[in-house]
Amino acid sequence: MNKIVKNAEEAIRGIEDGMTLMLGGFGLCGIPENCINALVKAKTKNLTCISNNAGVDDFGIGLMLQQRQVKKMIASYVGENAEFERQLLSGELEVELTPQGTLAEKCRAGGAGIPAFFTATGYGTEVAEGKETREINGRMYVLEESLTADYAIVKAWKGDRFGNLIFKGTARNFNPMMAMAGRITIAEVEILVEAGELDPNQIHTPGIFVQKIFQGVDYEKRIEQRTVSK
Amino acid sequence: MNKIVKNAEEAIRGIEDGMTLMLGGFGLCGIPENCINALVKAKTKNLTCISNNAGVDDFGIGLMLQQRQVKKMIASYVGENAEFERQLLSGELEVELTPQGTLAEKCRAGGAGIPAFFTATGYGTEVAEGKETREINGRMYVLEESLTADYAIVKAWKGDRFGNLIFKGTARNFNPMMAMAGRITIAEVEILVEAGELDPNQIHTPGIFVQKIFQGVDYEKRIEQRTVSK
Amino acid sequence: MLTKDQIAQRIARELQDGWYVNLGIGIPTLVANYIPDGISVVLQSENGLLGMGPFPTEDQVDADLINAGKQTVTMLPGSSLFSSADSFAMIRGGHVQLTVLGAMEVAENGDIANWKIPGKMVKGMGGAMDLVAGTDNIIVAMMHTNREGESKLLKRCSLPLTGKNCIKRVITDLGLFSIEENSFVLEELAPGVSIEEIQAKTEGNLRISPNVKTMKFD
Amino acid sequence: MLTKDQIAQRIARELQDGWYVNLGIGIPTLVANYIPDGISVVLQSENGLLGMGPFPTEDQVDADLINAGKQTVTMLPGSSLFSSADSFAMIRGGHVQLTVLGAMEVAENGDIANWKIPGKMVKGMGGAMDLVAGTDNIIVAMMHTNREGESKLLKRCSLPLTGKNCIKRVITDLGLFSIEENSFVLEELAPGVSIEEIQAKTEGNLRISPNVKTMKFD
Repeated sequence: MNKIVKNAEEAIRGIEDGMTLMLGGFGLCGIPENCINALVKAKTKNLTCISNNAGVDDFGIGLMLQQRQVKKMIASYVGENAEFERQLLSGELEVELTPQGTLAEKCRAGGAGIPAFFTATGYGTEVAEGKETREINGRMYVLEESLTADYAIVKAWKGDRFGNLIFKGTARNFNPMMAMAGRITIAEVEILVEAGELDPNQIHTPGIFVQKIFQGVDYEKRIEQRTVSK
Repeated sequence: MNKIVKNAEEAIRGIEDGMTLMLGGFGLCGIPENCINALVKAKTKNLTCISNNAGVDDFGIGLMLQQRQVKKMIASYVGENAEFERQLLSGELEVELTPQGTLAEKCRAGGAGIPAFFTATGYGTEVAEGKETREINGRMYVLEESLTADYAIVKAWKGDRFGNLIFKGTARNFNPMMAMAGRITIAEVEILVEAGELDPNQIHTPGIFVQKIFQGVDYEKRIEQRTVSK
Repeated sequence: MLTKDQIAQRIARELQDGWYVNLGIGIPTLVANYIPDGISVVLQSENGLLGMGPFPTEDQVDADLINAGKQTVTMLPGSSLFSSADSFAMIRGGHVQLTVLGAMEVAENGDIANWKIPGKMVKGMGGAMDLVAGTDNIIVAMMHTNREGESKLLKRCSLPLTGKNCIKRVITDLGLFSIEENSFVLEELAPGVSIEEIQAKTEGNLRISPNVKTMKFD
Repeated sequence: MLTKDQIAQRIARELQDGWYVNLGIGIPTLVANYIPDGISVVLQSENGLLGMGPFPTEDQVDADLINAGKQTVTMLPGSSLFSSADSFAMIRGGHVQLTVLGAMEVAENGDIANWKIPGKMVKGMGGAMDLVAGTDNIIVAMMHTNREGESKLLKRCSLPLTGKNCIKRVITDLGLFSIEENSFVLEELAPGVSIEEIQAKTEGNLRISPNVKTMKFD
């Protein structure tokens, strides 16, 4: 068993126009920089992207938006991106806003074989419009359906050739659930190690959820709000 | 903030007759030995116990069954226990058998504020009797409700005074989800360390789910099927 | 009238030892600066961190460690890191004892609107809908009126809702209010603010608590 | 007639490199002994382990490392440990490529019964219902007849079901069968077994594959 591919270009082979992708990350933290750059080069079009955010104008998913590769975004927060705003207001881009916790749970559910679940989040708001609601134990809930994707693309700190992953800091965020929900999951890692080097007890994403893995290069890891105390 | 209590006796103070308890463990692996022994001493009665298994005649939950402290068991597998069988056949004990994956998910859902979810598990079997079923994307599913407990009692390898927990090997099993689902969660650990000694990136159960913690004593860790190769 | 820091200071007095607290962006973030002596709380950042510490020094900055406002942060001893699914399991499951967040409008029935202005660019609700649905104890911190001087404490929210019937307490630059039986109940006045001013600036049904008092600050 | 080891050996030939496999208790466990050269599979133990290795030596025994049959086991390089919820997320989510398990009865429509005999002490279904509902590719390994000599390949299961319409392949001591269009289709015969014997011992609808052949073992 060897899931290692050479680089991002090889990893994204198979991603076609019109597919649905999940992309890990929160803001610019923990995003799969190498694969995004490869998708930008590949010019794959009409993509539906599921990601908590949509990057900024010149980094992350923003780079794909600049090239109009994205037909639809499913996200919880899409500020900080002027080109995104332009495409949305002009009708070139479709957006489905989903509460952050519901989005995370929809991905986990998709990976875990749970087609739908009830949550109180969004009850009585426009998020619940057109969805089944139900009273359970005296409280109102909304039925939310799970999400899966043709490809999930995640970024981890360390990984091995079995696809086992360890994330770092808050760069974990949506990556583990999206890894579960991809029909094919690509993991790019900062450090690729031999099988057996990662402590089995410390693995965040077991390799069963990952089909392709490679060590990325030249991580920029841009910081959106560099805030320091004296 | 200090969640440390002295011992199991102090930890279980507050558990009253008729309460619902979750107890971590798979077979005899990863069970909260100290708290079970304290409950046996306290002779708390009419308990509903949610646990994947029911122990063996002279260890684990089996010790509580010997004293007829358990009114009802919610479990996935209850073999290897003669006294259990006797009480069940005589009608002294009520049992609700739940598929193992559904049981795990019902606990997680209870802790995660999800009152109900759909699963294909058990569709067309007696497990689905009396439950709502529904076709979603061409497949039939059963609606399962979540579980919570008055007290969840879990066993971890290491913990700190904030209640952060790290499990070891397959002793993790049901412990993390049950920790989430207890209105009050008690954790007994083999090694209690200072806050800051556990790597934040390696914590399996964040302390927010744990209300009381103590370092257990005299762990027997009995093995049910000691199987060796030459 | 309270300054933003005084609003944060007043909210901080509500904190109890051992609480897990989620502080929203803006005024709520300032609450962390006023945690009373002897009270230890754990700050939750919904992108996956419990035990958030102060902003880092230049040499501590780590791109892999940010808060929900995308600011670089640090971790305190006893911290833990987790996924977004686990983070919102905590929030949705009611394990966070207090959420403090801002709002554009709050209604006398406890409705809150804070994520969308029709006709303007929509940025998204982020985690706000989960936080207001998941936490029992929510304090809304906001200015009493908007830039046009119109009340933000309303009979009914005019903007799209973030959550229904979920807010029980509001603190503004003018005072502290509980929400009970379709009314804002004035519990505490800001120094120098009169009941008449609050009556004039509150559109929603207003009741004055029989025990109303004026806040004190050192 | 196949021995239990030959049943396991035949199943092992179905394994493909890179598969994640869950092996039930009994005959299925033996499959691990016959994994072909050049094929690398990862064994899943539903109590929370991927990469299960052989039984430990005396000095390797660890009470905190058991399989779903509660036997002490070891871990291979590249293993991972996880909770029961994560384990069944893998199973329910269809991430396990093959499940091999035993059964009391299988029906021509793919129903399986393997957890309960009314009137007898019930031990529980454990993870079996999740495994048959979650895995596309399931092989049932069992004796063709019960102790009374009655067929276990039936028109309809008489015992309470574990899963409906989920079994597509059965291997017994007499042969290998696929389940298609409400029939058991005999694909391979055990050495020394005649089609007539299988016809006599199969209660469910039986078809003989036009390509039926006899299994070979070294």
